[in-house]
Formats: sequence, structure tokens, C-alpha cells
Amino acid sequence: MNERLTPTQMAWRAAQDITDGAYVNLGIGLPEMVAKFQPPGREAIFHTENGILGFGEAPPPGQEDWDLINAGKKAVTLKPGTAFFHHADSFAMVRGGHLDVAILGAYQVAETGDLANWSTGPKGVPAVGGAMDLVHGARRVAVITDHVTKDGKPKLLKQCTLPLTGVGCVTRVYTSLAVLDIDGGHFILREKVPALSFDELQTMTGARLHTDGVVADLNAPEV
Amino acid sequence: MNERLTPTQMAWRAAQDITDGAYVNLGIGLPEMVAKFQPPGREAIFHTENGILGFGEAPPPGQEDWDLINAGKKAVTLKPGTAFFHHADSFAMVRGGHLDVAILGAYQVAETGDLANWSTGPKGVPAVGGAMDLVHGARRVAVITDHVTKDGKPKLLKQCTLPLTGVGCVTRVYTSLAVLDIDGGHFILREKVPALSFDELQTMTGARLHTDGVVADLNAPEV
Amino acid sequence: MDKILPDLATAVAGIEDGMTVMIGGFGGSGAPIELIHALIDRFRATGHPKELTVVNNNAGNGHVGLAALIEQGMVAKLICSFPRSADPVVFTEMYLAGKIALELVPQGTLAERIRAGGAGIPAFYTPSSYGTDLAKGKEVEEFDGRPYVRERWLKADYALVKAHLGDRLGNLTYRMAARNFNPLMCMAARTAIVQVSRIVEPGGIDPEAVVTPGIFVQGVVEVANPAQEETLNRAKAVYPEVAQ
Amino acid sequence: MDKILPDLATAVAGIEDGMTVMIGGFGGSGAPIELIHALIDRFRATGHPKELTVVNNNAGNGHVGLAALIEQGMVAKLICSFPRSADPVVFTEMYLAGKIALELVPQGTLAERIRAGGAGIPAFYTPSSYGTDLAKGKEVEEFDGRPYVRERWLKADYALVKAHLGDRLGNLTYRMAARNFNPLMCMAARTAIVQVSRIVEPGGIDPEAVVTPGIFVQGVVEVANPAQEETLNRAKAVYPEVAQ
Repeated sequence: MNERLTPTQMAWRAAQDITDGAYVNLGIGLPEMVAKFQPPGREAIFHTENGILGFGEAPPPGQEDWDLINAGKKAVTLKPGTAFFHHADSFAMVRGGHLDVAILGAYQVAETGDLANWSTGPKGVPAVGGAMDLVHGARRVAVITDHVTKDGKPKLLKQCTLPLTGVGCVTRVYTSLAVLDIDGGHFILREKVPALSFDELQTMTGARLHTDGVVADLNAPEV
Repeated sequence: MNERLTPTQMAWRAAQDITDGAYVNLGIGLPEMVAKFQPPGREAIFHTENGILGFGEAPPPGQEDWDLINAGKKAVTLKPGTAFFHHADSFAMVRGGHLDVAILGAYQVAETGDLANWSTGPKGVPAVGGAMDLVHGARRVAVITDHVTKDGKPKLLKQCTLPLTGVGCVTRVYTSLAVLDIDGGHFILREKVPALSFDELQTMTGARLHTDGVVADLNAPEV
Repeated sequence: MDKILPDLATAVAGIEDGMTVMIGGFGGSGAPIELIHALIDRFRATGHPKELTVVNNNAGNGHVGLAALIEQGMVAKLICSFPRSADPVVFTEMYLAGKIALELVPQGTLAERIRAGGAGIPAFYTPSSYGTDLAKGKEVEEFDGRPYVRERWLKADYALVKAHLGDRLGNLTYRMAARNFNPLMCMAARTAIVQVSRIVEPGGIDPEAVVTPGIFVQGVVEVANPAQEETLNRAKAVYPEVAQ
Repeated sequence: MDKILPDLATAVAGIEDGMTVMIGGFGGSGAPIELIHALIDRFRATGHPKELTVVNNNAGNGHVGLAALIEQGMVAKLICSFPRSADPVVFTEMYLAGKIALELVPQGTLAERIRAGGAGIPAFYTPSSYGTDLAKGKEVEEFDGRPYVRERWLKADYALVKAHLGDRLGNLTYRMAARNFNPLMCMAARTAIVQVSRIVEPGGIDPEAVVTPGIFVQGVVEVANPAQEETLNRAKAVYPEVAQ
């Protein structure tokens, strides 16, 4: 029984929702790990913004080819059926609605589906990458994030306080404590870790939690 | 000494102005013949809207490959360095200003550079093809046309009376009687067949002819 | 993942009355003759689909392929750039009789509108058609001192496409100038159905030479030795054959 | 027609102060390291070019390639989507010190703006950045009930590009994901200068596999065994070497 999911377990949980044959873009960092946990018998096809569709996992150290990398600049490998294309075609796939799922990280998510994941404010160097395109292109935009910040503040909010990546774009959130849908301007709690009561989870969430039928237990294997 | 140029001679004359290394699109019909008359030592590269750059001349009858055709649906051939691409890339070449010259046919040309070459009016089936893109894309848009219609009416006019293909786009006109530039809203006569005086040519032209320096003799070899 | 369809009838089974169908090809090159004829077969057997809006560069030639589709009365509207051909009698007669609607679009604008549909670009500006009858009713705006016409994306329910090689993931190559509108139409259609001359295993196409990545393709059907419209027309072919 | 240039110095000789230069690559993959270093050599010898506006997806990594160009003080403004890297210290310090301007553009919008520049499309609409700080001051319009942001094309005086094979006509192929922005930048620049790993005869590239047709290319220079930025950075390389 999980008190809270590790990052790897969050990635595992997100992977369970990816259907066979889905075209999937995984954000840099934690979301990248989702690829490792494709359930047996399902074949998802992964897209990376820098122009590869259907690539394979990381090569053994020392065997990297630095012309064969993903959007996080990590080396990947070829698989039978891989295709290369340029950046305009790559974002035609994104913006044109051809991806089934994009899974991104988040600083904050609002109950309206707004996402903030690119800027922590005016200090430092801003960097946006492909996130603003992905949130408007994929048919389903999901987020993987700790339920709260390192200092315990909620990341699921009524309204984002950080600069937005997109408006009303997120429909599912995988946190370290729960799985939630966003629908009609509400967080709908679908699963929570059994160690927490609904009320305890509510205190750690910056917007009202709604339910719609059963709230299932969120358990993940040791991965 | 030419009384008037044949269509083939008009194509020959237009070909003399195509510089080495130029990227050229030739319209369906008479302009297509320009390709035959590339002066020795010059290598122009021909573009066709349907996705070929650097194709070669027509194959011998019976050896056509109907997947290897030009915009006029006539069979062409491969040359070393030919490239294929799709229609959006093909018109990126056109509209993006990458062609040096487009040579088109004309029903009417105005002293403003307006061109009418796609519709003879509301009767019949209208068809525009790539002409409206070509007139705005190529760095130089030239026209090959008889100087007058079959029943002797001027085709070079103050204003086009037929539906326009483009506004202020033509800069050079090769007719059966003359070579003219269009500049500053005027036809500038550069060459005329020696058989006609300036005044005689003027009577066959529906807009005032201007000169700017010498008017050369327009002579073409038997081709 | 396996996008391979068992036969042509299955490939065109989902096309319904009133749908917008993009059909690849420039004249006969790249025209998916067998897919079109399968659609005609279905119409003759069931009375559907009809009232189609078809997007193609042309309007058919002779009495096969797109011309035959129009001749059957299945097409309510055609969006194209050049409805002329060596033998345009089918379209010409129906158009002049008011039996088919025509939206005439400059060829480059047609290509770009289809690409925009596939690329999630709802509108764009082009210099093409400025000052002409084809720009009537469209917004015009100046950029850097030059006037441009605003055009909208074009999308479709289905695309019927002809390619050369294809694999079960939907990766495609084309053959020479038969490429033309085909890759764009795969992008712009909700369901792109492709006839390929040969199905290969994934990896059978060099990843560098894939022209249409599989994400843009929903169904692949093998048609070895596909017919060329030009060859059929030179043989004065008619579809369906008169005897039928 | 022969677009082959004799050496790297000749290849970058036409770039002048204040020009806009697109530089291909996504991180290190597809980055034309040798062309960039040739430009640095010229600057160190002559003091030019400077005050450049550079378009690249990133802002350099370590002290080679684009990072070195910035470190030399040659770049007045950077247009990019992601100015972070494993070792972003060069750009970060100059940016925070106000010594380099930054125009941040979403990656898909950056790619589309460059393509638009090459394709003669002065403006287009995209959903990306709607409702965010990056859409501030831009026109917003609804199409089919969804809001979109209007973006302008992006063009350049020069593009510095890395390709794999090239011929004297300028036809190019790329190597795997090193393709990225390179073909688009060839389209959008008045003068596209390309370093290729190998020059082949015309016809040496399968016409079906040409990624950039020669019309988009003005100069080709052969750089056999080009450096990989990632490899240089793992070796802690600095350009120019400190001894210089």
C-alpha cells in the first residue's frame, strides 16, 4: 500500500492509460520515464519534437549517436518503422491534432485546466520549448506532478499564479497522491492513495475536489 | 529579317534572357517551348508545380512514364540532380520568391503589369491552376503572347478587360512583333521587328509605347 | 499496430453521404484509381455514398477515376484549381447543367490550405489571387507594404491516396511526381486511406526516405500494379464497363 | 551551375554586421559547428561581423559553437525557444547582464514562422501561446469558436546549415534527427550556406530522398567528419582554444 507514489511509480501509473496504437509525446524529465512502462501487448508510438516518430529506448552508455536524440537531448535508438522529418512537419503533427496524448510536467495546474510549467517568474532565463504547442495539439493533455511543492504548498489550484503555458488544456493529472480528471472547471478525483482520506487530500489541494462515482485506490507496484 | 516571329521564335527569344543557373517555371503551352532553346553554356533549372525540380526534356514517344509529368501533364525525364517534392513545398518555392523567372501565356497584359490569362469570361468552365501563385512568386514574371488577337485586336492594353490573374506583376513581354518591359506603369519598347515602324507598332498596341534609349531590331533565327 | 486493410471494399466502407473527401493526384499521376472505383462499386450496390464534396487538383479526365465518380452523380461539389483536361466532358456537362458546384482555388493556395488543415493553422495570408475575382469576399491585409489575401484551412473526413511503398504503421513513399497532393491530404483528413503498390515490413522503408510518417495514415491497402489514368484513357476505358 | 565553395572562410565571408543569421540544429544535433567557428575566426581577425541577430532553437551549450559565438560578443539578439542547456553559462550570464536581447518563441511557432518565411506566407494563426505572456501584443482571433494568435514570418539574410550529403546543385540530405530546423532555414534565408559531410555528384542522391531541393541552397562546403557539439562539450572543449 502506497503512502505516496515515487516519481517512477507516477510514470508507471500514467503509462497504464496509454492505449495500444496511441501516438504519444512525453515531456522532458519525469514524463520521459512513462515510455518504460508500456503494459505488455500494447504498442505506443513515441513522437519527439525534434523530428522522430517511433524511436526506441536509450542505447547503452558509450553507444550514443548524438544525431539520434530526443527533445531532452538524450540519446535514443532506431526501431523498425522509425521516421525522420523536419521541425515544421513535427509541429504539424503536434498542432494538427495528430497526437493522442501529450504528458507534461507542471509547476501548477488549475481546476480550469490551465497549466503553468515554463516559467517561475521574471527572474532567470525563460525557456518554453515545445510545451505551448503540445498543450493545444494533442487530443489528450495529461500532467505528471508531485501533489505539492517541496515546501508543501499545493500545486493543484483554483488559479495558477505562475505564467501560463496554456489555457484550459489539461484534462488529467497524475500526482504522487491521486489521479484526477479536469472537467467542467473542476478537479474530479478518480483515484487516491489509500493512506490518505478524502479530507486529508483536500487539505493538500488548492481547489475543491469533486467526485463522480467511486474513488478508486491508487496503488502502484515497486518499479 | 522577320515580319513577325513564329511561336517557336518567340520562345527562342524568351530563352535568350534566361541566365546561367536560373530557376525557371514555364507555363503550359507555348512557354514550355522555351526550354528547348537554352543558349549553349547556360544551364537553367526547370521547376514544375506538380513537384519536380531539374527535370529533362520529353522522352521518345512510347517511353513515357505517367508518374513523371509536368504541369501540362506531358511526360518529362529525369536528369542527374532531379528532386521530387510535394505540392506545398513546390508552391513554397513559387510563393517564397525562390524562382528567378516565370514565363506565362497571356490573353491580355496591361501597361500597369496586370495580367489576364485564366478566364475569357463567365461562360464555360473556369480554370486557374498555378498561374495566380506564379505571378506573385517569381522574381521576374514574363509573358509570351501574340501581339494581337486572332481577329487583330490588341492584347497589350491600358487596362485588362478580362478577369485578372494578377495585379502589377508582369515586367517583360515577348510578342510576335516586339519585346517590351513594363516599368512605372508604361510599356517600354526594347525591340521590334524591323518590318514595322514604331508608329505601325503603336497602332497595333492598346496602350502608349514608350522608349528609353535605343529600340533594337528583333530578329530570330529559323528554329 | 496494424493499419493494413484486407481489401478495397473495406477501405472505402466508412465514407458516408455528405462527407468531404480529398482525392490525391495531379491529373492521373498519383490518382488512386482503384480506391475511387471501389467507391463507385459501393455506390452502385447501395446507393451510398452520395452528395460528396471532393477536393482534387482537377476534375477528372475521360470516364475513369474521378471523372467516373462525378459521372455517377456522387459528387455534389468539387474544390479544385484546374477543372480542365484532355477529355473534360463529364465535369463540363454537369457543371454547365448546374448539377455540380465548383469552388475554384489557385493551385498553391489549394496546397497550402490543405497543409494548413493538417498542421493546425486555421488561416494564413498569401499574395495569390489578390485583386482577382477569386479574392472576392476575402479579407485583405497589407504586410510590409504588400497586399495579401487571407485563406482558411481545408480539412476532410477522408482522404483517398495513392502511394508507392507502405508499412503496417502507415509510413509511405511515393513514386516520382505522383507524390503531389497525396502527402498533404494524408495530413488534412481525419481518416487517410492509402493504396500502395507494395506493403513492406516496418523498417523496409529507410527512415530518412519516409515521406509520410505513419501518424498521418489510418488505413493501408495493397494494390499491386495500379492502373494509370492516362493509360486507361488512351485505351478509351469507361468505368464501370458498359456491360455492367 | 556549381554552388560548391572552396573553404569555410569563403563560405562565411558575406555575413555582415547587423545581419539576421539562422543557425540550424537542435541542441548539438545538426549544429554547423565548423561554419560557426569559421565565423568566429573571421570576427577575431577583422572585428566583423558583429551585432548579429541569431535564430536558433537554443542558446548554445558549453563554450563551442553557438555558445562560443555568443561568448565572443558577436550576437546582439537571439530568437529561440529554449535558451537552456546542460551548460548554459555563456548565454545566461550575458542575458542577465543585459548584454544580449532575447525573443522567446514557442518551438512550433518558431518552426512555422521560419517555414512561412521560406514559403511566402507573411502571417498565420496558431493556437500556441494563446492566453500566455508570449502572446502579449499579438492579434487574437477566433476561428470555429477557438482563439488563435497571429504570428509573422521569419526570414534571414543568411542561414548556416549542417547537412549530410550535398551536390553542386545544392540538393541535400540530413542525418537522422540532425535534420530538425535545417531544411526550414535553407528556405527562409536569402543565402543558405551548408556544410555537408560529403559532396556527391548530381544524381548521387536518390531524387525521392532529397530533403532540401537545391533551389533553397546558395553555397555548399564539404566538412568531412564534422564535430559533434555534445562530444566537444564532454571533452570540455573551448573555442577558440585558450592558447590563441
